[in-house]
Amino acid sequence: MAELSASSTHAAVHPPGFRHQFEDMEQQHEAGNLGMWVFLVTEILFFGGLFASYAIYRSLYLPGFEAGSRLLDVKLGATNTAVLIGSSLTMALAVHAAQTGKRKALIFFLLLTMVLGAVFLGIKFDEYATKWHHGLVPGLKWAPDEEMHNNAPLGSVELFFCFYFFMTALHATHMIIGFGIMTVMTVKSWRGEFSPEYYAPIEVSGLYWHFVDIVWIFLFPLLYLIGGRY
Amino acid sequence: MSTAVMETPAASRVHYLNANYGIKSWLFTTDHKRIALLYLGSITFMFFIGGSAATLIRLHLIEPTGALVQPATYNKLFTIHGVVMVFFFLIPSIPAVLGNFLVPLMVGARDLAFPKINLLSWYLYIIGALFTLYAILSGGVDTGWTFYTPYSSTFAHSQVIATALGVFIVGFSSILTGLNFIVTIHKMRAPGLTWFRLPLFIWAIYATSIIQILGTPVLAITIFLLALERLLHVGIFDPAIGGDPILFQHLFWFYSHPAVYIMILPGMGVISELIACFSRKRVFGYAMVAYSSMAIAVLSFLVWGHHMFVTGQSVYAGLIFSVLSFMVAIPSAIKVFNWTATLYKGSISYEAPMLYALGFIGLFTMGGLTGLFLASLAVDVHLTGTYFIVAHFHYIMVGGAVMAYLGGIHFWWPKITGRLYPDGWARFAALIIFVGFNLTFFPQFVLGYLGMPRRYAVYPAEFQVLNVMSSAGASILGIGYLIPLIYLIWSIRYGPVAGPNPWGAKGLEWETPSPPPTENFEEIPVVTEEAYAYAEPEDGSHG
Amino acid sequence: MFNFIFAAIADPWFGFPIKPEDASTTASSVDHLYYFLTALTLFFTFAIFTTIFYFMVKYRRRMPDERPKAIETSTALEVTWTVIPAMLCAFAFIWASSLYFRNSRPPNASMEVFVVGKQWMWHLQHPEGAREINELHVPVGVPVKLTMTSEDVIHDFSIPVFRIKHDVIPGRYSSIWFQATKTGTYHFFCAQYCGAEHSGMIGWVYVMSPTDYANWLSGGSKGESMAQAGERLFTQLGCVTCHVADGTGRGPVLQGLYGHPVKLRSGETRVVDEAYIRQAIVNPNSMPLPNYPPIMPTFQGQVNEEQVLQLIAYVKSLGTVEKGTAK
Amino acid sequence: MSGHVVSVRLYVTIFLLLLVLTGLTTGVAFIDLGDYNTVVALAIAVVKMLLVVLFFMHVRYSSGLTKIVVLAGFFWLAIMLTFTMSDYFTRGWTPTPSGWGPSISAPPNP
Repeated sequence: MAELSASSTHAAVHPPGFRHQFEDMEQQHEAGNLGMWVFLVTEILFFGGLFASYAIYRSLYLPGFEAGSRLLDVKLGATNTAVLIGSSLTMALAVHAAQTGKRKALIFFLLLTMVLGAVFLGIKFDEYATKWHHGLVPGLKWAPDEEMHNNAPLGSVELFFCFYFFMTALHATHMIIGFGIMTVMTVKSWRGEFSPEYYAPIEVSGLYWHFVDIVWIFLFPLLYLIGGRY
Repeated sequence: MSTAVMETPAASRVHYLNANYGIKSWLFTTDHKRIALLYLGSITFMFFIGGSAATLIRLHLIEPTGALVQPATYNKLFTIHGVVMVFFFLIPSIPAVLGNFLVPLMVGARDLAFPKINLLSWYLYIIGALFTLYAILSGGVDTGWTFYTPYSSTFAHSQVIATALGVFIVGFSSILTGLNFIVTIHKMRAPGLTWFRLPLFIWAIYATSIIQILGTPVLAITIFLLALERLLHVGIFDPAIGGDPILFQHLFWFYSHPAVYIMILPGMGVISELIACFSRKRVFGYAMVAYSSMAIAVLSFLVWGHHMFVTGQSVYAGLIFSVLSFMVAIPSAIKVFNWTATLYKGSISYEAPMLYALGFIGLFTMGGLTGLFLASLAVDVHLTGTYFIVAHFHYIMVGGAVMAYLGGIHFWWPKITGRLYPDGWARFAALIIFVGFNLTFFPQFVLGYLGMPRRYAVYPAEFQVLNVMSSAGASILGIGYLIPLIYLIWSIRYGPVAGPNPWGAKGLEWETPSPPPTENFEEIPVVTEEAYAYAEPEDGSHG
Repeated sequence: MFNFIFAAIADPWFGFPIKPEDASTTASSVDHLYYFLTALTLFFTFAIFTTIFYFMVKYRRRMPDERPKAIETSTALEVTWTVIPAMLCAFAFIWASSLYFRNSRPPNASMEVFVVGKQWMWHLQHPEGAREINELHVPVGVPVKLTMTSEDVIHDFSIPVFRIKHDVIPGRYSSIWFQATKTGTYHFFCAQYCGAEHSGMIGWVYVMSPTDYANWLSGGSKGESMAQAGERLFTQLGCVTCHVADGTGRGPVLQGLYGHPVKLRSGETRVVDEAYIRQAIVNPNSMPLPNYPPIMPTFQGQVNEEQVLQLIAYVKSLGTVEKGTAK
Repeated sequence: MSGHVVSVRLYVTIFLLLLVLTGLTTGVAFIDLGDYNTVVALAIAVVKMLLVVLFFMHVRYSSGLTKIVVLAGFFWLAIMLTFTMSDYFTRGWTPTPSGWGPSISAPPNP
């Protein structure tokens, strides 16, 4: 990987995409990585506030939360998890393609990631539609039918669905933002801006996408599987 | 040590101010120095909005039945004073203005790691400020800057959602600034500049950025949930369906106590610089002061429960938070002792920045020690919710953070503008502010112990004497703050031209001409000596 | 001796009151800790100020290009001014926490008063039936336990002269206690911001001699006691149709229930205390019973907090009656 | 360049492992283990998270600084959780009797 050693003056030849405030590509790459990881830590704490409150209320109102969880469709949840893990794989393969300079594979995997992301969002909004139909949307349309009423306190079931919608909607918003990032990356890859020397943007958006996948990895068991489905 | 920079007159030399002109060159700049000035302007504007709310409050409290406004308007006044001062002045002031300007210079880099994100931070600040100004103009918000539920989510009839959105957005400006600093300090230090050769200002900014990164997102999610709850009339803090308002307080204070360390830590960094420069000595116990900054950053996340001793938080959790709140006071004490020890056998001069620094040490000691009253369970039961709390945090924030901010502005003003300000006026203003401050807030300690609650528009007559004293002090303090505004602006055009190092200070930022060129350094300097190496025998270094 | 010094210092200082009266048994103990911490603060502030002034004068810059010698940082000094503040903090912590635990335990034979905070006034009820707004009459020398809740937002019942205060949270009971030592009229405040008239929620505590208190109590409105008011509500709201004394009703028998453990459907056993009764009234199906269908409607919104307190007082009065004997 | 190139085969094996774990956690949810259901579900989720973080996000091959940053994120989340939980779980243990003490009516007339 030929890179002219930085001559004394600053006019050294650097690969495309080099930012002037850095000394060399190595420093820029590491800075980009560290920057994204620090951002992901803020996301961990951003979701963390919700997870902490969910954990506390779940321990305080276990029967209501289990009743609410039983109303969620585990099959859809499981397929969604598989879809998202698949998109994580395609994202990792995209980063691999960028590292090895295979432009066509990079574009293919980026598009595949976006397709899987779209499938995930499709399933998600279908779930929201069924919840709306059953009147399980706290605040907007809360009219749970009879069979659920008598065996669990209504207030805590409503609390459960508050958490269900807050957490999954926040996650879906992050998916949509990820979708936007992927489109930009696909366009840039299409224009051939990336090379084995300069593929940091792909790697950084990959980190973001994997993070969103990890959030769902925790959301799925905490929301869908605690219903005591036996 | 790179050779001394020749003293070409600033006017003929191209530097970051005259590199290019026009509104677009400012609104779309990615130069950290210009962004620092953009912040300086917007922060000073917000400071005077919060300050005018404070003056109206003090005028209103002259009479027990309220001299100026209706109680409902008074509630809006103290809320706006709180929100604007905390989120739009104290948190961004030193990191965004001095930090943005100085971190690349002190670290020996050409710019921050992510210049475009730095500009985005400023725009987020402006959008957040616009939301809050809209909230003020369209009726104001009357929930207090703490937004406690269920009042703020179900019972308040004011612009809570607009203010919540403003605070939500300005939070991300703080996060991105912190992110920028962490990556720059880690990855872009000049060759030879090891961690323990960094100026203590950089250590303080680094510790502050860690708090900004780890704390602000929790405030963002809490305020977001509050806004949702207010819109949907249902949510996780709503007692009607089993939600717990105390959970809101837990999540809010998880950020808001570390936030008070976001406000004071950069101030401590500035004071380390000022004390070292004006006593021409390396800061005593450099490593201890650096470690205490990091210790404060970590411990500040473990103490938030002392805000909730009487809110029905369990007694045993209160016990844990009380012992940790006592522990967090120790690093601050270490810093004060180290600053005082730095003066020993130094050669002290009393320019205006040094007066601000010495004032800071005195007032911060008072502020810090009164914190011990609030960490001890038995006394806090009597003092919480009273004016003792108001006095305590104003001693730290106004006596500490604002004095350090003014000291820092005065110290680096020659480097920022290339001009010197009239030192006589500056010293006079520093004394006025010190006197006015003490007159305003010391009576409030006594008011607090007498039991006068916070946020009262009308109060029993026996508290009037102390309130009038406090209002009198506030008028002096108000004037004290106006004086620097005048002579600093005056100095931009008429002030004597400043050389690259008017104070004879040590540090990479003083190696550049003032004002520095856009790319900061022709070629990145190599650092060979320790920080604050004033006692070097060879007097190669100038001034 | 100790009290003498403190009294001398803390008396109105040149005409300025610098501390509220200590009118309760625990007030002076809090004051002593406050004085210790004030002394600590003044000592350290004074020490720092004088050291700085001394250094500023002694080491002022005499020649413009003076270069002071570098000073080696001494770890011994660093250790001393870390350990000494740590020990002082530990001492203050231990004193404060033990004092807090001692002050927070009300004597068993305390007199009860129920406080309900609502947006911008305080309702106070004595079990004997006396009801007051923004006023509290108590006998001197008798420990009084305040049990408090809120109708709407978070308030905070604060009596400075007794050095006590506690937030009043909707949906929960919180309690504080005091034993007045001086008769007189003192302020109580709302110390947690609660809206427009937050500063209007000021009231008076009248500490009276036992005889005056007894006259006031009997002389006052000959209202029914809380238990009687609760019984009236019990029938008025139709509770009596299900909760029948001889067990023939659809709901559980309430006679002799108070204070005894009850097994819930989820297997958890809970003691029937005030919080349990309140939850049963306000949110009945959040605690289904094993052999009763959860058909009890919620009374949230139909009864305000004072009526809930009266119903609780009534159910407690049933608790003392032996099971099965109709009242 | 600095990034470590991971073989495609390893990616696919990690992917399959994640799918197996998803199936496992869904399956286990249908068996009544009482309280342990939550523990098992969380343990599997943590394992899946570690797989994604270490291999897909290359933390296993990256600098110590990145590892510290990741650990700090989870450590601070743990701080928030444990301290808030410490409040909720010890609320019942008040030193004074939780309900009202046995109340007496006003003192008898002297």
